[in-house]
Amino acid sequence: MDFEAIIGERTAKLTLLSRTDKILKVSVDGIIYELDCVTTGNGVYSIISEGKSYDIDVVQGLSNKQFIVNSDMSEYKVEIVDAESRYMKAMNKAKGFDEGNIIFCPMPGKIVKILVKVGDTVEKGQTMVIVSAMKMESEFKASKEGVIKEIAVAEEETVSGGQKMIVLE
Amino acid sequence: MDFEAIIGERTAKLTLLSRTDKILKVSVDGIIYELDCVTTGNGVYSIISEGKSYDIDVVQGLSNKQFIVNSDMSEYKVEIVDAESRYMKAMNKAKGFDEGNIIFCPMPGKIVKILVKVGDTVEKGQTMVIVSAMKMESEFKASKEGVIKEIAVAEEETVSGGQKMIVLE
Amino acid sequence: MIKKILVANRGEIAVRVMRSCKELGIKTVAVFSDADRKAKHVRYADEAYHIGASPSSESYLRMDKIMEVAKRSGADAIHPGYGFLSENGDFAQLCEDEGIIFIGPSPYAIHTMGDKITARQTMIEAGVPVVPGTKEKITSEKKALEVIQNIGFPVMIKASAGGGGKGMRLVKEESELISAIRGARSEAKSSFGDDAVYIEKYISSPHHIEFQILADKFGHTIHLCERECSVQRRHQKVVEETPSPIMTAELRDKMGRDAVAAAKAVEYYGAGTIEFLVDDNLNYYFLEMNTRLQVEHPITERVVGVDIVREQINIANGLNLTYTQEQIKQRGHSIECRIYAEDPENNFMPSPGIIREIVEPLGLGVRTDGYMYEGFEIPIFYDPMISKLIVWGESRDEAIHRMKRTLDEYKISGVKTSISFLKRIMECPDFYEGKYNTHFIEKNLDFLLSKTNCDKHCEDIAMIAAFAEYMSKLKKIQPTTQFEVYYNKWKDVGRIKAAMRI
Amino acid sequence: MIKKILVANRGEIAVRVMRSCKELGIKTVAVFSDADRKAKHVRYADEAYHIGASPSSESYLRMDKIMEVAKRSGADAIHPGYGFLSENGDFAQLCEDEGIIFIGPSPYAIHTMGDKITARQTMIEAGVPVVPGTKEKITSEKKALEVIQNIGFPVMIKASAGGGGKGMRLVKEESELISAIRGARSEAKSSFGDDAVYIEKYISSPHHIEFQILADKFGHTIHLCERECSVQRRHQKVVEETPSPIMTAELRDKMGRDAVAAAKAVEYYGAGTIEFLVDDNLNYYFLEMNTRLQVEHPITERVVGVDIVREQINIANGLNLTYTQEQIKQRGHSIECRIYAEDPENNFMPSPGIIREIVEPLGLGVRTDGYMYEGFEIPIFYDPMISKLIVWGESRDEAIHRMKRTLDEYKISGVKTSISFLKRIMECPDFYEGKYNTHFIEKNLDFLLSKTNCDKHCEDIAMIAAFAEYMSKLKKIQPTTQFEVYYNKWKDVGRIKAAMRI
Repeated sequence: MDFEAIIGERTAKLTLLSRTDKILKVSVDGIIYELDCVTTGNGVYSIISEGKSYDIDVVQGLSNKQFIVNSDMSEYKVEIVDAESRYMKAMNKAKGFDEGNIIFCPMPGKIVKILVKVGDTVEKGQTMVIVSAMKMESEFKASKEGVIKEIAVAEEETVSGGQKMIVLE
Repeated sequence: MDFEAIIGERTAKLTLLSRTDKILKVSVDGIIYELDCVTTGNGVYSIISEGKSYDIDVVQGLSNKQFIVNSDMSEYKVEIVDAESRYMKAMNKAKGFDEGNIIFCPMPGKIVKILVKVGDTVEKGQTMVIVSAMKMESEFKASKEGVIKEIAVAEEETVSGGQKMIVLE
Repeated sequence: MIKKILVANRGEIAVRVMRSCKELGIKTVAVFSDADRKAKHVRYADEAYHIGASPSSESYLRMDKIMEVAKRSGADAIHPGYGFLSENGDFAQLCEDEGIIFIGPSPYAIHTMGDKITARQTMIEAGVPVVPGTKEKITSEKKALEVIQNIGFPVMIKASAGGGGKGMRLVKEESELISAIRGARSEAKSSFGDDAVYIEKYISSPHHIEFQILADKFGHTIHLCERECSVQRRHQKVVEETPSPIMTAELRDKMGRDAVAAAKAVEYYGAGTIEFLVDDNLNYYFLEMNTRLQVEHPITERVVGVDIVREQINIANGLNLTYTQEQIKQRGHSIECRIYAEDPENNFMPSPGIIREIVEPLGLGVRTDGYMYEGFEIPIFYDPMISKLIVWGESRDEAIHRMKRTLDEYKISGVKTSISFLKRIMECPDFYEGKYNTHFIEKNLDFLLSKTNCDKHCEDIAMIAAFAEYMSKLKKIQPTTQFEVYYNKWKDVGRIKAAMRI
Repeated sequence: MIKKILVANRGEIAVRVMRSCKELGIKTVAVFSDADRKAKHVRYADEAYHIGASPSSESYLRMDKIMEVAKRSGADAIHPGYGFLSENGDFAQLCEDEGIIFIGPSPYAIHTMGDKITARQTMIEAGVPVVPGTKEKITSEKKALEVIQNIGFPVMIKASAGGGGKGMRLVKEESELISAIRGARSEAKSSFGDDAVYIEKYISSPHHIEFQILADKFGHTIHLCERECSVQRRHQKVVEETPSPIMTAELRDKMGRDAVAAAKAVEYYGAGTIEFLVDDNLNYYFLEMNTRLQVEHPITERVVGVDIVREQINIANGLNLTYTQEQIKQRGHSIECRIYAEDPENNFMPSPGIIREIVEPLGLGVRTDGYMYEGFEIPIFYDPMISKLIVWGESRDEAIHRMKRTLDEYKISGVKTSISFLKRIMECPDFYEGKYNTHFIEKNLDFLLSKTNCDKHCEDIAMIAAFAEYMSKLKKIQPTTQFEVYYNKWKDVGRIKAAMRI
C-alpha cells in the first residue's frame, strides 16, 4: 500500500514494509528505513535510526491528515495522502472545488469587522475580515481575485481555530 | 440517590442535590455544600467553596470506587459506596467472602521468594512472600492466623500493582 | 503586618507574586474573569473570586469589583502586578481612601511619572539627563522651531499622555515639521483625549537600558543595577539581559546614581524602573519611569540575589530596606526570553488555544515563570505572553549557550510559540557579540526568520513520524479485526480502502 | 578536545550530564536497557544504543557492552555519573587501555580510596584526621583488644571492602567484642569475598559533612566548601544543605585544607568528595572519599556558582582549573530534597509505576533535576530516586520557606512519593533550628510520619472531589441518553441503578 507525504514543495512516496510494536520498516522515495519507533503517548515519538535518537512531537493540523511535526531541529507541516484523500482530491477537482478558495481563521479569536458582502468582487490583497485575538488585530486578505460566494461568520462572533470564514469563487 | 464516602474510620452520607457543568450541590452528613466545581481534566478538580480555592487531584486506587485524593493539605484514601457496591458487599458477606483475606501486591515488582504453600497454616505476622522492587525487598506478612487457600503468583514472576498474591482462609 | 494579599492580576505574574506570598506565610486572594475560571492563579491561590466577563474592561480593570473582593475577603493589601491597574494612580488613591495597602508607590508618584511632560520637567529639576528638547508643552509652531534650532534635526514629536507609539512623529527636516506637529496633536487628542505634545531630539540607534530601583518609605533608595532591553519588536521587549554588554562599572555607577535621584525626585517608594536611552557614545537620557514591577525583573533577581516581590511587600509593610547600596553585588549573567503564543512564520499572528503538551526545561541555572498547564486554554482576551524563560550563567557566553539548550528543551504544543524565533536570536552573530541596539530585530529579521537547515534525511524522519501518528490514529478509530489485519500485515490492499475512512 | 561523550548511566544524572554537554557543544550518546527504551535520557541524547536486559547486571554494569557502544559511536569519552560503574577502578582502567577518556579520577585513586583500610592509612600519612582506631587489618583478636584499650568503648568493627552497612558491628562493651569481630568477618567474607576488618572509635551522634573538591591533572586542587548531609534514613541521604548550620568560617577553612590534602594524597584529578564525621565539639574525622560526582552536587553549584560537570569535562580535556581557591565564594543558602518513589506511610515501601501527572514547581530560586514525564513507567529495576528538588534562598530561613512552597507545588501522581515526608522535615523544629545530626530521622520519626491536621470540613471537600471523579467516570462509561438524564437531573432513582454498573 502506497502513501504520499508532502512537506513544503516536496512530495515523497511512502511505502509501509512492516510494522511491529517496536520496529517500523518503511521506504521513503525508495530509501528503506528500519527504525526503532516507539510512542510515549499523546503524539510523541522516540525514533532511533542507526544510533541517532530523534524525539518528535506530532500534532494534528487543520485536517486529520495534516500534521505539525516538531523535532529538535525544526517544525514542519506534513500531509499524508492516502487512498481516501486521493479520491477526495479527484472528486473535488472534478467538481471544480478548490481549497485555496476558502479563507480559514487559523486561530481562535473574535471577528472585529467584515469588509465584504456576498457577491462582491475582491482584488488580490484586499482585506476581507479583521479578527482580534490577544489584543492584536489581524487582517485576512484575498489571495487572488474573486467573487465572495459565502460569508460564514458574523461581526462580534467568537471563532475557533480552523473555522471557515469566507468562500471565494 | 444516596451514596456513602469512607475516609479512614469515618463513613459519611453523601447526597447529590444537583449538578450543572459548574455548580455541584451536595450534602455531606447533612451539611449542604454548593460548590463551584470544575475539572481541568485527568482527575484534577478546582473547587471554590465560599471563596476558598481547593486544587485537588483524584487518582483511582486499587478498585474503581477507591480514590486517592491529593489536596494541598494532605493525601486521603476515599472510597465511594454506591448501590452496586452495597449489593456486592452484601453478596460477599453472604458467601463468607472477606477482602481482608487476600494479600495484594501494592506495587509492581518481582516475586523473590514464596515461603508458604497451599494448605499451610500461618500465624499472624508470619512472612509469606518477599517482593523485590527498586533494589529493596519487602516482606508480606499474614495479618491474622489462617490457612493458605491459594497462591496466585510464582517465584521470579513479575507482578503489577494491585495483583492478588495469596488468599487465606 | 500584611496577612492577606489580593493579587489584582492574572497569568504568570499573579502566580509569581503569590509564590513569594506563600514563602512569607501571607494568604493569597485571586480574582478571575469568565475565561480564567480554570487559570493557574485561581488554582494556586488560597481564595478566589469571580469579578466579571472575559474582556479586561469588565473584569481586571474594574476597580470597584476588585475593591469589593478585597473587603469581602478581608485582604489588607493589593498587589497589582504589571499592566491592568498597576500604573493607575486613581486606583492607588482608591486603595488609600479605603484603607487597603496598595503594594506600589504613592498616587502622587504614579501621576507625576505617568504624564511625560511633568516627568521630564521633574527630571530636569533633579539633574537627571533627559533627551534634549522642550521643557514644556508645545503651544505654538514658532516655539517648536526655536527649540529645534538649538537641538537640530532629526527630532521626535511625542504626546505627553502617550504610549504604544501613538501620537508620535519622527521629523527629519524642517519642511515636515508643521504637518508632523498637527498630525501628532490630532492623534494624541483622539487617542488620549489630550493634545499636549513635546519635542525631543531623535536618538538614532539607541540602546534601551533600565535600572531597577527599590525605595522604602523613609527615603532610603538603592538601585539593583541595569537591564539591557534593546531586543524589541514593535516597542515590545523580547529578550532582556543583565549585565548589559555595553555597560562599564563607571557608567553603571553614574546611571545608577541618576536612577536613584530620579526616584527620590518623586518621593518614590516600592520597586520601580528608570528607563534610559543610551547612544553609541554612552550618552544616556531619561526616557520614562515604570512605577511598578517589570516583566523582566527575574534577571535582576538572579544576578543580585534579591527577591524583588518580597522587598515590595516589606516596603509596603513600612519596613526599612533590607540592603544598602554597597551590599548589592552582581554575580554572573542572566538572560530572559519572553515566550509569546504567536506564529513568527506568519507575521507573528497571535495563537491562543488549548495547550496540549508542555515539557519545561529543567536543570542548572534555569527558571521558568509561566502559568500554563496541559489542557488549559490560553484565552483570546489577554496578552500573548505565556511564559518567561530565565537562565543564569557564570559568563554571558555560558548564559547564551544555556538559553539555547533550554529553548531546545522547551516543548509547547497546541499553540504556536515564539520559541524557534528566540533560538535564532541566540544564534544571531549581532546578539552573540553583544553588538545590538533597538534596531536589532529589524536589522536581522531575515536571519531570525530563516529556518535551520533540514536536509532530505531529516525531512524523511519528519514524514515517517507523521506517518506513524497517522497509523496510530487509524488504529484507534478502527480497532476491529479487519483493521488489525491491516495494521499487522499491511498487505491486504483490498481491505485497506474500507478501513481508511477517518 | 572531547567532541562526543557516552553517558554510562540512566535517570536524572544521565540527563543532567547531557545538559552540560549540550551547553558545551559536545554530542551525547545514551545507552539503555530493555526497561529504559522510552526513558528521558534516551530521548534527550543525540544517539542511543541498547545494551541489554533490564537488570543492571545485564546492562548498565556491563563494561564490555558499554565499551563496544563507545567504539561504535565514536565517543571519545565516557561519563559514568554516580552508582553503576562510576567507582569501578577496573572500568577506569579499561577506558585507559582502550584509549577512551574516563571522566573521573585515575584507576589508582579509585582503588586506593575504594579500599577502606588503604584509604585510612593514606589519610594518616597525609595528616588528615581519621577516627581513632586500627591502622591495619585486624589479624588477631588480641590485637583488637590492645587497640581498644587505647581508644575505649564503644567501637565499630568495619569491613575494609564494606559499604551499605554490611560487615559492620557496633560494640559497646568488651564481652561483645569477640563475637562481633567473628560476625563482621564472616559477613564481610560472604558479602565482599574479603574478610579484612578494622576497628574505629564509635562517634555517637555525628554530623555527616562533606567537602566537594576539584582537581586538575597538574596538581591544582581546590575545594568548593561543604555540604551538610546528616538527614539520612538507613544510611541514605534524604536532605542536604549548604552551608552547614554548624559550620564556622574557621572550621571550613581547616576542613577544606584537609579535604584538599586528602585528594592530593592520591594524586586525585576530577571532581570528588571527602566525607567527614563531625562530633558535637566540632572534631572531625575522615570517613571516606567518593571518587565521582555526588547526587547532591547541585546545592554546591548553586551556592558557589560553578557547573561541576562542566569542570569535570574541562579537567578530562587536560585543561587547567578555571578557579583558584580565592575565587570560590559562597552566596546564600541551598537545600536539596531527594524525591523517592516510595510510600512513607507504609514503611517506605518502593513504589514504581506509571507517572500519571506531574506539576513541577517553578519560579525564583528553584531547580529540579529529574527524568520523569507523564506516561513514563518508573521501572522496578533501579534506584527509587526519581527527582531532586533544589532551592536557593538568600538566607537559610528563606531557603526552608521556599522548599516548603515548592514541595507544596510539586505534584506527582501515579506513584507514591516521599514529598509529604520531606515537607514534614522542613516543618520539624530540630531541622528548622539547624540542630540535627545523623540520628535526626530516627529521633523525629513520629513527628515526620504524623499528618498535618485535616478537620471535618477538609475531609468533606476530599470526599466531594472523589465523588466528582466517580461521577465523571460513570459519565464516560455510560454516555447514553439514559445516563445523561441521570447526570443532569439526578432525580430519577429508578434509572440510576441500571446506570451504575461500572
